[in-house]
Amino acid sequence: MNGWNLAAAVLLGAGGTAALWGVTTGPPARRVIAQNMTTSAVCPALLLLSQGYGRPAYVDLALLLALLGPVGTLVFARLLSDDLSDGPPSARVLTWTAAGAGAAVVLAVCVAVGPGRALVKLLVTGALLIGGNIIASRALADGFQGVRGG
Amino acid sequence: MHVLPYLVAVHLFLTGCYGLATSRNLIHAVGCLAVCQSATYVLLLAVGYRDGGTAPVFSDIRPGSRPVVDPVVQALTLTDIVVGATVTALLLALVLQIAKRHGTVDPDELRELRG
Amino acid sequence: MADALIVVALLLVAASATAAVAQRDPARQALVLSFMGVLLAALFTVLQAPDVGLSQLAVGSALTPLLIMLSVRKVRRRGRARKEPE
Amino acid sequence: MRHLLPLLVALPLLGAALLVATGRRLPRVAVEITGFTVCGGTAALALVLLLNSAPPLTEWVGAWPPAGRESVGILVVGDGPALGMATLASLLTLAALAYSWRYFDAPPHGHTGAYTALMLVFQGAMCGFALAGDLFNAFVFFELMSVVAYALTGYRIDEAKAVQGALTFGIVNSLGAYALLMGIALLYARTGELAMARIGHGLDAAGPGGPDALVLASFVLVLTGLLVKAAAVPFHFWLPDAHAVAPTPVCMLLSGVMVELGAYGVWRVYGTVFAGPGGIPAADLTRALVTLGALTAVTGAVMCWYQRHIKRLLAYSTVAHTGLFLVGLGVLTPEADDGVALYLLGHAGVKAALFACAGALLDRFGSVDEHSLHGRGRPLRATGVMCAVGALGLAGLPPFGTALGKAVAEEAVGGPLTVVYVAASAITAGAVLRVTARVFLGLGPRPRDAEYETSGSHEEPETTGLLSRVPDTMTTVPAVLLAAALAMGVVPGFGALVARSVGPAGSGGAHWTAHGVLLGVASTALAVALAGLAVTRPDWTAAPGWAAPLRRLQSGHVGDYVAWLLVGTTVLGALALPGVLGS
Amino acid sequence: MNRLRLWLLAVGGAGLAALLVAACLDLPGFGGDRHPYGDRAVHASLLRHTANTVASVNFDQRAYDTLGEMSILFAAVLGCVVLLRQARDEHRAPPEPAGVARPVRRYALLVLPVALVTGLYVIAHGQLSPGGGFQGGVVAATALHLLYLGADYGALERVRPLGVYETTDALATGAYLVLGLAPVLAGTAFLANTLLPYGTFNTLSSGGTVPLLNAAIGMEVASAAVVLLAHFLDQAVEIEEEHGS
Repeated sequence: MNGWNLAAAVLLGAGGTAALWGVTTGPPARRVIAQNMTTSAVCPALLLLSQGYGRPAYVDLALLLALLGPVGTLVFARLLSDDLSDGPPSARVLTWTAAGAGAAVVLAVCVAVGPGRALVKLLVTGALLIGGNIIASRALADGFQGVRGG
Repeated sequence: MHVLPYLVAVHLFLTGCYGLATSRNLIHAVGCLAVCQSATYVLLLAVGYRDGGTAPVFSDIRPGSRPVVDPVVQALTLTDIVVGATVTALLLALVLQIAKRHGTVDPDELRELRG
Repeated sequence: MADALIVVALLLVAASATAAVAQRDPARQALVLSFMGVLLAALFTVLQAPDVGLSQLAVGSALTPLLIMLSVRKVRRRGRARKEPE
Repeated sequence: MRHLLPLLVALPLLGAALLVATGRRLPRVAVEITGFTVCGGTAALALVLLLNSAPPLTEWVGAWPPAGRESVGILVVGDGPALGMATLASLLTLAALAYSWRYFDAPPHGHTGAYTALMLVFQGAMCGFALAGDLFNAFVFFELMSVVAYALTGYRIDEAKAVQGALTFGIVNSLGAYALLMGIALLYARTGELAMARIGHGLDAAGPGGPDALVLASFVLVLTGLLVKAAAVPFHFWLPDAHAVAPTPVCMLLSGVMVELGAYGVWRVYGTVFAGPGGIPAADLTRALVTLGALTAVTGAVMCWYQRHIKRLLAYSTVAHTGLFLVGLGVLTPEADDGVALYLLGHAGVKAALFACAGALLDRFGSVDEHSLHGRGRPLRATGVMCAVGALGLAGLPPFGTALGKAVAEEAVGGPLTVVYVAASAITAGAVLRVTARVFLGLGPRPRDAEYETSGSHEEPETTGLLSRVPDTMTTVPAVLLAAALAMGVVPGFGALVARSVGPAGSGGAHWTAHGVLLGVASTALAVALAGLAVTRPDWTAAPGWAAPLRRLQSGHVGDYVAWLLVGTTVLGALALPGVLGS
Repeated sequence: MNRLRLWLLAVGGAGLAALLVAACLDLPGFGGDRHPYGDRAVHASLLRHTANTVASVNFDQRAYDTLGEMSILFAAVLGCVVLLRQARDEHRAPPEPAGVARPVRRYALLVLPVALVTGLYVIAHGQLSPGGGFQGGVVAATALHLLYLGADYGALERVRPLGVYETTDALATGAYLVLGLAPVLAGTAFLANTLLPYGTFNTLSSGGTVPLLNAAIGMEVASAAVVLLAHFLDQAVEIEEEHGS
């Protein structure tokens, strides 16, 4: 077990447990935020795992999750807009914490990888992860007020 | 640790079955069926795992340099996931039609086919 | 020690499956199922099956929730349309 | 020749792809001719391969011949039973397509080819399942067969019963399929192989001391999947709900061959995987299959008798007959296998013909309800005659193919099980005769309605509006099917041919015996007597109190069916347990 | 809740649980070293110059299974087309345009091309790195639906000629079958990977017919997923029942 895997285990365990708790309890708005946080916890964990196993090929998983995770959250934001409109959730602190943690992980992995094609993929992943996370929170807060027809 | 993954698979299957049998909403029942199916993924991959192994993909490692896990179960699981997604879609389509024709998605209120 | 990762992922998957069955409302269940899909992908990664993890991500994180939520919306919309004329 | 085996799957699929790709532009006639040609071509290929199947053809798809004894490819087996089932499936699909010629309601807008394409995929899936020599490959085609069947069952989306039956069908069968896959995973863990024969070797090598809990669990799980398909009690609840509501041509396929493929799967998997010393001992399999089979036959027959929805009645008769097939397969003698093979072929023809007649009623009167149709079928003389003839075939009147198969199987199972055979076939045939007498002859008083039942009135016809006369295709097809069932018993040497195909070891062929003819005549007489009694004295044969709980079990609730499925696996495990404990 | 069902569930569940747990205890320990089929598959994959062994199993050694899997998807899409068709008593109502916050709209339009490229990348590298036709196809199809999430249904419908996707779905299925049938015409087995050169290990053109089959699957899955989602979207957004009927 190296440090990378240990960090991944901690991130997965703590983030996963917290997200599971959030996703199963409380009002709908909080659940959707927790669903969004799943991406923020698991995606960095996948990056750490790829480094820990010494397999650059595993980065594809993190890339795909960074891409599709926010899309999944947007689905809920769009189709649950009726339930969410009661209390627009605001999770600014949580969002920025998650974004910061994601950035830190991406940075650490980038430093370990060094310049090259793999670095580009990592940076794209990081940008998608952080951007998607913030946009998804934004969409939950005020993205789909009063969507009825489409 | 020797049997934990297998026991988790059993747990998933039985939990899904319990949900299916007691469900009050057909969309929920289809979700429970997906839980049942995830048992097969976990079982298959657990069967193919090898201690200290890595993925049998040789784009970034030299063949033979590290032990690899069983690729066959991974191919089987891939097929299984596709099957699961399509079956879910098809069953949801049927649920939509039930909602239209019966006006409910509660299996307790479907009283057309009896005896 | 690589086992610790597997144990964590397995336990989370088992817990989320239980939660998914226990959530009786389909929209809430869809949220848990999407969480479970991502966790399953993580489990497949630690079981050294990135190919399977990728397809689980592709299906579980966006496609299946979209299908379920669209069905929920259709059923609810019907319910509303029924009540309004009364 | 062996390279052509996978074409039985590939050709129908290619035809389906072609139909979907061009379906929007083609007129309906062109679509139906294409479907007919592809289906017929595949059937002809299956027949040619069947005639060349001694010695059995085997093919490693992907040209991976085994190096030493092991291969990484997929094995496809073309022996007599496999190609026989493939041929049966293909010919029956051909009959169903002929029956639905110009028959359906206008196809979905812009998807003229959809129905025909689905039927072709169904044909390919059934052929693929029959030919599979690899356990996972069998699962894949099992699932393909199920998926197409769900879609076809729910085809009439305007019909409330149809979509409900299709969903029940879908959930229960998918759960069975996942159980099957869990079983495959357990077998792979033990042996590290997927080809059925190699798994069998692996089990024998791993467990010289006999089976353990792992073998038992994999056996139970695999059999659960297959028996759900074969609709054995207590896995049978989905069948009446689905078969009663599917479009008639689809019913012909579901009842005629898909359910029987489940029984075939049990035979194939036990014979190649579990029959060795490391597998499940023969006594345990016999105990499990004969118990469940006899229960299935009795339950199916009783429930069949109390139906008024004609298609549902026929569906229960399929349940009863599958039970008889399972009993025959369970005794594990070559003679019984020959008998079941013949019985199955004859049953497919007769049952498909009966469904075709019920479909004619549905489209002519918009009802398949025995009570509301009372006497209204008089003008449909041809259909009525065919119904009666079909009922006699179901009872096993010599010289129908069913009678020959039933006689051979009865002789092989022997003893009290013969009673089950006679009773189940007589009761189901009696029910069909009763319907014929009431609907087509208007005999007897109109029966009273019961409380807990599914009525068949007010059904949507499957054609555009009600038909004023039954078209020729809808009378020709059942006539041809009945003639085929008759020919199986009459053509000299057919029984011997089937016996040779089933196993080279063989029983020396299936022949008529005085004993068999006598039993066949007896069950026919019993059927006629029952029908006569029911028509003249409806109160004597109305549902008694003890049958009510049995009928209540068929609640139409998918949760109940899932619970029963779990109970079924437990029962199956308990029935096969002694062999594991004893070793 | 029905009492009988709970009893049945308890009995059946307990029995099955006991059986399965007993079986688990007899299974070879987790992480064992005996995988005969797996080892042979790795060997065979390297012989045919396919770097991703899973792709080799899927598209070469057990390509016949993938044919079945593809047919399941094909049949399910066809089934959904049939089941979710517009019934006689329904009509279409064009949905009102939805209001979406500007950042979300910008994000969707920005990510859409990225997702499409990622999907194509995952498909193209299928025989080398993790991924393949199925994974990439789903990603590409999901990408298109960002238009629905980021804008509205009308925008999606404008870039989605459904007939084209349905035809592509069928043609890709046909292409897979034709690729399988070609070796039969050449006198060898169905789906044999013996006609094309195996190429250089770990390059895009390695593996004989593997990249071609992979591409066919990618096309099939992408168009199938689009068609599937289209019918669900139609139901959820456009199709309405006639009131008072």
